Amino acid sequence: MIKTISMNECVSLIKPGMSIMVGGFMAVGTPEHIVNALVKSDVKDLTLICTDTATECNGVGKMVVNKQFSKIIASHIGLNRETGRQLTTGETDVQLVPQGTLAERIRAGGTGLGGFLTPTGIGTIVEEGKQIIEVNDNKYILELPLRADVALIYGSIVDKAGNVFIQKTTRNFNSIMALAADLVIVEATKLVEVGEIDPHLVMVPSTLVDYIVDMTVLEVE
Amino acid sequence: MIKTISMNECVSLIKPGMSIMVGGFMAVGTPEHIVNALVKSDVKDLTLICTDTATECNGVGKMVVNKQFSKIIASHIGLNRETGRQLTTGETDVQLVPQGTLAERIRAGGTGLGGFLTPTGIGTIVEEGKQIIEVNDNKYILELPLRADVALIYGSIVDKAGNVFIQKTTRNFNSIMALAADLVIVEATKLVEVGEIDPHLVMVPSTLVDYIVDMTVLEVE
Amino acid sequence: MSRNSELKEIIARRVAKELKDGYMVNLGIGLPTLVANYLPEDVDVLFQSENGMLGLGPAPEEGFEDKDISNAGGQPVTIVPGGMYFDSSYSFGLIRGGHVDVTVLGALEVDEKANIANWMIPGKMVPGMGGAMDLLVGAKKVIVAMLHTAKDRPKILKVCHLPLTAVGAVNMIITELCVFEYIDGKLTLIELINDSKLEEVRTKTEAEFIVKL
Amino acid sequence: MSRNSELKEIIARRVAKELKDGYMVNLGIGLPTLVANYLPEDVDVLFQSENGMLGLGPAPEEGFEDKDISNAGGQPVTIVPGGMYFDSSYSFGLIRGGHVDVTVLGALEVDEKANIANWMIPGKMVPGMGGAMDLLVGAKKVIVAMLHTAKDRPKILKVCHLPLTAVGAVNMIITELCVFEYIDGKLTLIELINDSKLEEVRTKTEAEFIVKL
Repeated sequence: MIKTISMNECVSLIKPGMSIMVGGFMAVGTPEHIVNALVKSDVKDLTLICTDTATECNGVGKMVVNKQFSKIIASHIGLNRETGRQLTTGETDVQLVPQGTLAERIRAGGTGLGGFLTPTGIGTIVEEGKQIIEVNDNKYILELPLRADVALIYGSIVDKAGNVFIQKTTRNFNSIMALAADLVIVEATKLVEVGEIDPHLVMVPSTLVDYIVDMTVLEVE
Repeated sequence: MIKTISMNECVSLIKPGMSIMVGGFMAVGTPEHIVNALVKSDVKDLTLICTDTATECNGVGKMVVNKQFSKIIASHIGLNRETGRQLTTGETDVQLVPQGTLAERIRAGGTGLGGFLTPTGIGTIVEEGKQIIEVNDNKYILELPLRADVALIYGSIVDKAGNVFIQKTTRNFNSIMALAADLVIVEATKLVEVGEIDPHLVMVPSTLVDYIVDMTVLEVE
Repeated sequence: MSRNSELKEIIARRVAKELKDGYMVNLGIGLPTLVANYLPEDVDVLFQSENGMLGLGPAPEEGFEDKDISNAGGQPVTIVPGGMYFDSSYSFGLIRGGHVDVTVLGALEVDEKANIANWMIPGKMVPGMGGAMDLLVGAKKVIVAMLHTAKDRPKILKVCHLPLTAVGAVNMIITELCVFEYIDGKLTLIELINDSKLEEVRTKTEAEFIVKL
Repeated sequence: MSRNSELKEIIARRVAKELKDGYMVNLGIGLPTLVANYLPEDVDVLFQSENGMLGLGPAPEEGFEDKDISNAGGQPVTIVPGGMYFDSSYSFGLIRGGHVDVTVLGALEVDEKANIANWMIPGKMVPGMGGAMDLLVGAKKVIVAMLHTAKDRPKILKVCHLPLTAVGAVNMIITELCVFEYIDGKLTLIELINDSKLEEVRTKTEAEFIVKL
């Protein structure tokens, strides 16, 4: 099974109206080349799920500046003024979610849970409109799972079957997002033969990855 | 901070009435030397949380034969006839939990969640006495977190600060149990200097580990 | 080879045809394990073992066992290139999350509503459900692989009598006689195998079923 | 050094005394980050960075940055021997699960009931809560490290006015003037620092507090 696709093919898979999860934390561990190609493609009306919107000139922040999102679900937008502006004017529907809750909602979406009870946000506006459940005299918010049409993830080393190793702090949301989307595309910084990644270091199994964009080839082109 | 303790010190920490989580799957990845020492110590009235009770002559199965548990929470007991016998006679309170639910309950106990919604067990006796919550027309069981007084875990390579690497399929429940107990003791098959384990391969951070039983020393003794 | 072993081989061979290239597959203990032996040459699947690995390989040669790599029965196995190790919460995350394309399990009873009972016989045998309840609920496709009857008594029933392992979870039943599929929620006979006759299937099946051969 | 920088240094030095050997510590962005510089020699702690590592080390020398190791502000950092990398769900599992012994955060407002507001000013600034809500709820001990007032207006109030980040979550407040602790749920002044006087603390604090110097 050949999973490598060109950047053009990758871009053609992202269509208006889709929801996309994008890995990365302040753009560290974001599949930056795919994001750049999406900026160029100018596809609009997307829903973004990403822990932050980076800055105006980094990661998904560039797509915010390019007004490609009609909805954004994130935990932090403070370092990208354009996101704040779009929130204030109402141009974009921005939903803020505590970061741990966001991670857990994505994990729940990817692992078949119907939701989970978290103490995070109790007594704050985060609990508004949500079911509160008491367990052993403690109050928890019932938070629901989150999934997306597409996950765009970053891979430090990817093998040709699609196994992914994501090094150091580039891992962040990438590995859990790979569980929670119908279509998973990985940007491979380095592509190796199957069997070259230590099975202890595989962070996304090959069967979850639909397509690989091989940057070693694209950078040569 | 010196965390290494002798096997005698380790055994003295496990007192009657305590609940213990023990890693391992059919005794693969069980801290077998600690278990052997506990059999010898004959400490009774413990609650065991372990995915299975192995066989009569393996892992925690030996402690079952020695009648050291007043309560057992497990997903499978079928390969240890003594557990089945104690269940049938009522000598031991045996609670059977689906394996995925057991793993998730331990993870919830270790990560501060108040519970989670799982589809596993709906329509079976597993749902008896539990709250059923409907989300988007699907029924889920609300399962609650599980914690223990002590976690006894297995380490393939442990550094002197307590960072743990657990190789191949010995990992199973070990790494999540380390999150969910008040006292965490690791049986170190190999002890190395701090910094010798690749930070990507640390599966239990040193700050979670209270004590290390160093088998390289004990085996020489 | 005993008569029973022959029948189990027939079942395993037929189940193997359901596995497609790129699938993640979990095989239960016993008969289902045999399926791995009959995988077509051109089909590449990864076997998931719920105790903590993807890419379960064949049993090692004697003397080459690695005590740190085992399957869900605790037996020594190997890992294939492109495999992965993980902890139990990730393992069941894969299972419950629908990332296992096919699971193959045995059963004591299956019924018209796709219910299955395979984890206990009250007062007689209470081994525990292990990972079966999660696999039944989570896997995309559940194939029950079993002998059609037990001591000549039907196992495919109108309604299960034993405590259920899961409700409405079964997609396909493969026995030494035939293949059933639940189509639009209805038990449907889609194939006769091993030269069996429709009449024989009818006799040995308590459940009502539609025939679409 | 500016007057403000001096005050922040005073606060950071005092916070550092709260960190004990073997602790897992999470420092917020800004003033709290300075705390790492004043750790006593004989105290070994591991700094947790919620973006995915334990064992946050000092910033690398210029030219030696590794773009794949960053802190929660996205700035290049290093990892110390004995550190660990993990994904975001594990990271917040550690945080929410009470495995972070101390977290140090800034605040816009704190009140008598240990409530804290530090994530938004309606109509003016909505950066998002990031990991702050989880840290406040999950860490064993929450230390608010901040200047005592903002533009001469008290920040330690009877009741927070801004949208809360967490309810009853704060354990200690350390400013350039003093240290408050919540003892039996009551805001208690336990220490004056930097030669400050009780009267000055009273003037600059709106909240009522007990004095136990």
